[in-house]
Amino acid sequence: MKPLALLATLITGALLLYGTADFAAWGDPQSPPNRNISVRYVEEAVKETHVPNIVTAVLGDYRGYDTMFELVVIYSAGMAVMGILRRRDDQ
Amino acid sequence: MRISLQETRERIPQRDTILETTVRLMVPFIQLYGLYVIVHGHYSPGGGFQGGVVLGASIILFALAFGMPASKHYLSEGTDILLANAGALIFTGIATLCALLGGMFLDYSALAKILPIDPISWRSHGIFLVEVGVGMGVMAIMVSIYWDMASGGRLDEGL
Amino acid sequence: MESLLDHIIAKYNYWIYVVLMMIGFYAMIGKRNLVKKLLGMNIFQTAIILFFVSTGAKKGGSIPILDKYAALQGQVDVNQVVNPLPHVLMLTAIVVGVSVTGVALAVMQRIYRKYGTLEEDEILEKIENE
Amino acid sequence: MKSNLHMYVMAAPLLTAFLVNIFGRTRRKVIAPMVLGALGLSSLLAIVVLKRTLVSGDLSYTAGAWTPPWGIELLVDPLSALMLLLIAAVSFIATFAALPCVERDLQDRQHIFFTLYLILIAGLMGLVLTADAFNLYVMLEITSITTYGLIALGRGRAPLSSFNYIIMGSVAASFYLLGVGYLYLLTGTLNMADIARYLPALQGSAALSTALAFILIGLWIKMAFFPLHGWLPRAYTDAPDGAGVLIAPLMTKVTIYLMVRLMLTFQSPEFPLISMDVRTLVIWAASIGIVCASSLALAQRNLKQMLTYIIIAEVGYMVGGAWLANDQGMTGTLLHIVNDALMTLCLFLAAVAIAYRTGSLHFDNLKGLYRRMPWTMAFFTIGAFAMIGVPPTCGFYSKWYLLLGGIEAGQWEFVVALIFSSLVNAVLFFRIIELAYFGSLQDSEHHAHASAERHEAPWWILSPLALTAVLLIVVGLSTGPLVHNIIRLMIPVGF
Repeated sequence: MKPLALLATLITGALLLYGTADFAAWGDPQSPPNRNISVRYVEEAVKETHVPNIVTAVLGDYRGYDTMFELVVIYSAGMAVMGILRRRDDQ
Repeated sequence: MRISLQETRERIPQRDTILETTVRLMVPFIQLYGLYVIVHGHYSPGGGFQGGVVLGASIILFALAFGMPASKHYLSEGTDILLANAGALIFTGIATLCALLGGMFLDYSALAKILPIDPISWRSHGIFLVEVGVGMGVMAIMVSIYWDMASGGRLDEGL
Repeated sequence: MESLLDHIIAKYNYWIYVVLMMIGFYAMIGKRNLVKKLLGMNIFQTAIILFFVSTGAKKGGSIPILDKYAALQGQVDVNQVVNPLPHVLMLTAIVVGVSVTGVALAVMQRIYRKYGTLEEDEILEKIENE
Repeated sequence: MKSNLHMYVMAAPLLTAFLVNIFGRTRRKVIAPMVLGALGLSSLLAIVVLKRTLVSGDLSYTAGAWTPPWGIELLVDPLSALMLLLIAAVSFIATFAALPCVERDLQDRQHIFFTLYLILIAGLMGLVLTADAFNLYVMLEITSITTYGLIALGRGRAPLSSFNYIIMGSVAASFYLLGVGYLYLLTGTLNMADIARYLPALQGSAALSTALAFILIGLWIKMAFFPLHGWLPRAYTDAPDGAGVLIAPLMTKVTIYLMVRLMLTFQSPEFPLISMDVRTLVIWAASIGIVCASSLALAQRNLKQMLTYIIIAEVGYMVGGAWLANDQGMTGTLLHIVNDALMTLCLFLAAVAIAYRTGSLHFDNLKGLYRRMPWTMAFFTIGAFAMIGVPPTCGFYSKWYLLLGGIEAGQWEFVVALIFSSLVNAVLFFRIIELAYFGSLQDSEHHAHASAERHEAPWWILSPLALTAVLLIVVGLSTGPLVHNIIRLMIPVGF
């Protein structure tokens, strides 16, 4: 079991490192994630939402749908914990 | 697990003046800071999740120092669950309300039909309302998870 | 050799995250203790958060909180502000990680109450003897 | 065209989940009407949504009214509308059976169960609607967390099964997220259609292959594709009966739909995602998976556990069919997603009905069931025939498309695996039918006498079972319109 797990880990790690070869160097302002859709967030978010904190603007509005389900995730976790632990049948 | 818990209780005296006084002093300030983090999320790092966790931490600290029954006196179990549900309902309710008012889902500018201010300002206010809901929900769920974990679901005493 | 070293230095953030990821992943699938598995899961998630946040970095960039009036007049230099999107995504991922950890801890508490141990082999042995 | 209807389909169970939690805590009686009302409403709306998309075409929708690459896009086309209707209808039918089971098993936690249950349904609906790669991850986690919770509510070794599922589910979601992160680094966008636009330029890049590999492996773990299926049988067997009837028919099928959706989005003439060597590998894995899972099903002595292995074999059918990369195979896969959800629902409902009356699903316990529960066993037989693939039921038609696709692509190992699995299914189910029909005749005298009494399952479980059994035949007979009016629209020409 353990050698197999080690092998799987090494393969996964090697595959992930192999993939990084095509990426831009760290901190490059011209890399695709920094120059594609995020530019509009930085330039327009304040005009479009009147919120100077861009992270809040994107979290609450542009990607508010994600945030809504994020709250639902933590809510379901709380309910699941409640359901799992509050039982009287098998003490 | 029960045995170790009892041992701990025998070793540490039930009440500790220094601890209780410190916590009593700290809790209001922590809560004030939590509220600040929620409402000031538009202008500084922060927002509903972060502020909600800080608020939850204040009540958890209270429960650690004074025991679980005292913390349940402070924030009852029913209120806690109501807060969690209300927080989630505020967010999803606003989202659905936007759709019902003729906008798209979560399109805060549609709320201008209720209170006619300009749609872009409504986006800012919509984010704020939603963050308040998030803060309430996260605080209540954090406290509830702590209660359940600490007492093994019995909610009597625990840590 | 030199090119490999250059490669590592230019992209050291990826190497750090991959090493962390491997530690976590090995703990998740290789360890037989449930607590260690859960710890591995947390390390794995932290590695992913590091990875995402590092993608948003810009050399010389400042925090993505702008001066409102300057921004309304369009006086924002994109290269001076780090990319906000990965931070938003990772806020979501952190919350998801916390939630999964909470559920896993609750499940573990039930397992411990029922079997009195958190070693997977011992639990399976007890189940077979039932 | 602007329409919010599909959002209401999803919002109805989501909002009701919180209301059930508030009001159901003190008054148990309000839970059933609230849950059934919400799911009934969303089923009705889903029918309207499907009709509208067929009349007026696809609808691209963004939450928050932002233009697509910046906001989160939701896509309503005939396929996702069909899946929406499938989820709403299956959950509506399953709820009837879940109500009495939950009332018996989890008296004091009914409101928590149904909160999680409704959020799970909303999450599944969100999964089929979304066209955003990161939103898909969030939805995947919603369905996962609620499923962990629902499974851990069960008895016996359920917490351990749930924990194993948590570990495997987290690996799956993390792999998917890593893949999305790599795609984001390469393209700088998270919208699936937008990503697809950048892909042809990135052809042959190491990072792109890594990203796609991790996304696919993540989804394969989640859908229990053969070598990665270890968590599924125990998790589904140990789940409380009320949760099993919802999770078993829907979870794996929705994940397969996601894989198909990603394949259809990323595939283009300039970017042949389904390259020859990977394709052969996947089809071989699917064929081996089908054969192994069917053989493992033969070794089981518990009805529910046997059904879980059949689910794994069916996953092999659909993954293999999708990767055949021809018209017939893809049609068969999409049709089989619908059919398999209904067949699994029918068989699980029958299993729940039997467990409700007899308490155990071990094969020894099934003897003489035809006399004790004639209606239940009659509907079970229809479900079994569908699973084997006997003509008037729907299982036959999708298998037929899959077989044609396999022959057309020249993938004979897949064809052989399909036929082998059908034969094994026949053996499996006829063994049960024989036990249930003739079993008590060989039994000792007093036992036969006691078990000869008729003791049918309660109406709440029997009527959804009857409805599903009828649906199996109705869907089977309307395969033609289903394929020509909905499924064919989705498959690009010359796929």
